[in-house]
Amino acid sequence: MIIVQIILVPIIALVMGLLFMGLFRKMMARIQWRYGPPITQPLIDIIRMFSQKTVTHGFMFEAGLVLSLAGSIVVALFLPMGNITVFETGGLLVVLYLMLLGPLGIALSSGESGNPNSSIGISRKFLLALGYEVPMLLVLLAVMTHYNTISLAEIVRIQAYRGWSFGSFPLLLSGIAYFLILPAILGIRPFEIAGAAQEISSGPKAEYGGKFMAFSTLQHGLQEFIGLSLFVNLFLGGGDLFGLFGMYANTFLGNLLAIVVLLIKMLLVFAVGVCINAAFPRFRIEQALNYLWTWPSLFAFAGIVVIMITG
Amino acid sequence: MIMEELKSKLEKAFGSAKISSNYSNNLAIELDETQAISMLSYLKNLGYKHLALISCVDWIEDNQFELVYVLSAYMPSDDSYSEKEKLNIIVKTRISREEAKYISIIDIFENAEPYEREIHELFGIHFEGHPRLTPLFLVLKYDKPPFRKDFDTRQFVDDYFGNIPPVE
Amino acid sequence: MRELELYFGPQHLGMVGNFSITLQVEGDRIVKADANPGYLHRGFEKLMEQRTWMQNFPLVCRINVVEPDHIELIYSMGVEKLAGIEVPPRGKFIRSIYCEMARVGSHLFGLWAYSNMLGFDTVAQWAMYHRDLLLDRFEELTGARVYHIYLRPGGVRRDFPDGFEERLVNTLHSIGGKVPDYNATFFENSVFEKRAKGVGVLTREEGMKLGAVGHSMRANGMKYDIRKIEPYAAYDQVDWEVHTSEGGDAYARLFAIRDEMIESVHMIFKLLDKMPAKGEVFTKTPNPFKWRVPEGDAYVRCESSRGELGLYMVSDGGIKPYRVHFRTPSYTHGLAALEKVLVGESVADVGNIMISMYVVAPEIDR
Amino acid sequence: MDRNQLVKWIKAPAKMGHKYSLHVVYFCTGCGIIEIPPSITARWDAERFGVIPVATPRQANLFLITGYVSTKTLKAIIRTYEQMPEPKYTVGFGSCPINGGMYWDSYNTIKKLDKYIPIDGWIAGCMPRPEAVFVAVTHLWTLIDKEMADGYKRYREKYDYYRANQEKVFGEMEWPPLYGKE
Repeated sequence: MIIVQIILVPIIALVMGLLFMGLFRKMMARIQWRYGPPITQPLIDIIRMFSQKTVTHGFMFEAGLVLSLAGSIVVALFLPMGNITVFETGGLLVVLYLMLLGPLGIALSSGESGNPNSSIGISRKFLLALGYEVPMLLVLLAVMTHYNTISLAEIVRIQAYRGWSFGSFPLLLSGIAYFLILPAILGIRPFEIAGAAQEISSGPKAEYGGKFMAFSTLQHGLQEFIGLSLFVNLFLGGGDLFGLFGMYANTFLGNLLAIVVLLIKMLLVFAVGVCINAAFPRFRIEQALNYLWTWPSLFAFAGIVVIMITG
Repeated sequence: MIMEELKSKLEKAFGSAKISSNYSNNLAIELDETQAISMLSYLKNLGYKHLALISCVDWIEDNQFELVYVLSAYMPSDDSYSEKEKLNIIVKTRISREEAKYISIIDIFENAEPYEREIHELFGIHFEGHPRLTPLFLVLKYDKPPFRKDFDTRQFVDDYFGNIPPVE
Repeated sequence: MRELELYFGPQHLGMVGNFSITLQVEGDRIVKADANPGYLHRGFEKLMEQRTWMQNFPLVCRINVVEPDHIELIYSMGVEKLAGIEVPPRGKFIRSIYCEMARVGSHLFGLWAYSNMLGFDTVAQWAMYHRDLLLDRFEELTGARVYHIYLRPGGVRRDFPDGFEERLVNTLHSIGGKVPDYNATFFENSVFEKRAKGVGVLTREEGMKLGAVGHSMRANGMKYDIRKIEPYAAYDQVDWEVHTSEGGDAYARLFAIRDEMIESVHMIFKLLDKMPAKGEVFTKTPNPFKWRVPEGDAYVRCESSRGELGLYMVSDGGIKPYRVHFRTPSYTHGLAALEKVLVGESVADVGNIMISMYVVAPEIDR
Repeated sequence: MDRNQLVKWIKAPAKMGHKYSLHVVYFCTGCGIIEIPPSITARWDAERFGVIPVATPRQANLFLITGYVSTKTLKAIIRTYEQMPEPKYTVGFGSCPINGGMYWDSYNTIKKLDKYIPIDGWIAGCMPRPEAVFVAVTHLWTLIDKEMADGYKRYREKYDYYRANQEKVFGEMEWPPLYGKE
């Protein structure tokens, strides 16, 4: 059974990642008074990229990308998918550490290419990560303290009978903090800084062509999946819909429904993200850090103080 | 009005200058090459601080290059317009075509830099005191600077890029 | 920290037009900027010496792609000045209306480029859409979307078609009706303010030293506008204002552009009201193949959407110009001022500054 | 348009991918670029057909050469073209790359672009309207379908010819030949 899960969960994650990207382009087009590409356009692009001949810049150029993609897939395995969590051990702490593998692999890979745009893009990426990691750690700490567990699956289960943490008082502040840094985690505007096409020729992706570009696109999709999934699981109750499907618990149908509910929630959150993306230009990196270290950090800090007091 | 004043003032200061105003708002001053620089700084002190253009004309029949400096004035205050800004002063001086060199006016007008660089490239005039007379526009090597009148573009195109259709 | 050499352009999403800047970068700061033009050099002024006065019209408009109309205007004005031709009153009004339409279109293009540079696709798409509506009117009037070749020495090529005024007013209303939307999404956007404020400052003193014109000066509070200083066409016959802003940075320049655009639309309405209903639109000129323009040399200038546009023209009394030299606003902005302003700024703001100063590459190279 | 025909996708995924994912190098080579923003934005919206501009040549597979090519630009064009991964397509946009157009006697623009890099199709006119870009894209689809868009193959096979022409203009070139002598 676990083998089926290990195969299925990454596939769902990848498909969702592509769907997010397709949806992103379609929604942006509609906001901009356009018809927009078909929702399958990212898949078409990836098919095209895989069939192109490419130039490699050395061993690390390839290995870094593989590391990044593999790292992201492993993270997806640690995240609860409805009622299923492939690897429950470790929980949030492991997720937190593995999430670094994605950017690290990209950095190693595009650093090898020697393109100055890439190196500027990477430095921006890490600075941005530095920016959102502070409030994110505080938020996770608050959640872990409140629920007295580090297991994500456990947190989702508790939310199913205690109510979503985004709606409950002590975690509300942390939830807001996480929501404020979500665009930075997803890398959408106003935080589309690392891959800013008009400034540094799409940054780390500048030297990727053909299959490398395809890998990095897939990795980007996974990154979005992970960011959204973490948010939904931590604050919006994961695959739970007010206990509506409680009677199907632990059946195949119940698991399926939970997954569907989770994905729909993610799509809704993502739609809000797209609207934010459409309404803002991008920050400069120091402005982004400035922003991330003020309001979200304040909310996160207040959140953890409240948790400490109320217990 | 202001043109007449300026004319008499300039005639007093520079006796040899030929000053004419054949067209409305244009004041053309012809000088010999030794005096043109001092004329430009004199005009700048009078308030004509905006160097609009440096141009060059190749008078091949006279065997001379003519350097043309066009000056005008910025407004003295923010929102009043006077006759002074209306005036375009064209300072012209001729230099020899064989030994084409002149003095750079970057010290007087900072934005002369790209203009002089361009003229150096397209006409082959050397400007003394210019910090970088590197190529600006062209990558090909031309046997003659291409804006000189004796540079035949059609012949060049024929040689370099293949045939061109017959014309005229 | 290690110094990097960064090529900004010519193949770069942040580069509008074929232009290149070589940047010396230390971390995210620019320590040296080296403008590298010439990718669009066609030697116009040389080519024009080999064509007759009228044959040059298709050439001159191609000097600036974004706004060919003012280049046509300046060339016509130059020929008129040398040959002593007067433009009939209705022709003058049509010229003014045509140039203001061009200014609005050009500024909308600039808004596209600028918001695109900040990664603000949404406003970029809107601006481009509205520019297209205006191009439809141009197409109706002149028969072409981009290169109109509508002006000629002595006036304009033909009169307005039937009902054109009404359709023009409708188009302008539909664009002007969206100004509140632009304000809400773009000009009052806090992120835009953060990105543009204090970036690319060109102070008044520095601007005067570097020969800055147009909205770069108007962003410093100086009402420097050739349309007021040396009125041409019909600009002295209607009431209008020069709008300025303070600060001299990209933010101020963008606001100067916006206000100028709105003023242009109002000016078109006023011009349409005051325009003589009937009359000639051009003065007859001699046979273009035999036309000899009298000997002389003159400098003419007009206010294009980017600033003072000048033309120095020499005629030796022949059927072809002896020498023409365009003084384009992008030339000093792009080569002299940009190199100074960019130093000390962040890499992220290169496109931001360049577009806010409105550097159009083909104008530099000619 | 056969983008929605699943059978074709299963039969020849690579070909269909190339057809419906044309990523354009964003390179404003000439004045033709003025009609590219309208065709990628709200009014015409080229993204409907999968045509979008991308930042670097590595990610692209279509090169729109928009307008006249001066010698300095030609150098950049060759470099950009050689960086693109195969298969790649080039379309000359406007009259000027075809035969020099109105710059036929200019000393700094090259006249016949297909002497220096292979071109798969031309769009005539000055300016071609945005609709012409779409016509060109649909023609390119047909060419890709029939495997006639083989510019990159020609470049590989007749590299000596192209390189000789390039060297005739520039003299010595700073970079080594892309394809070695076989």
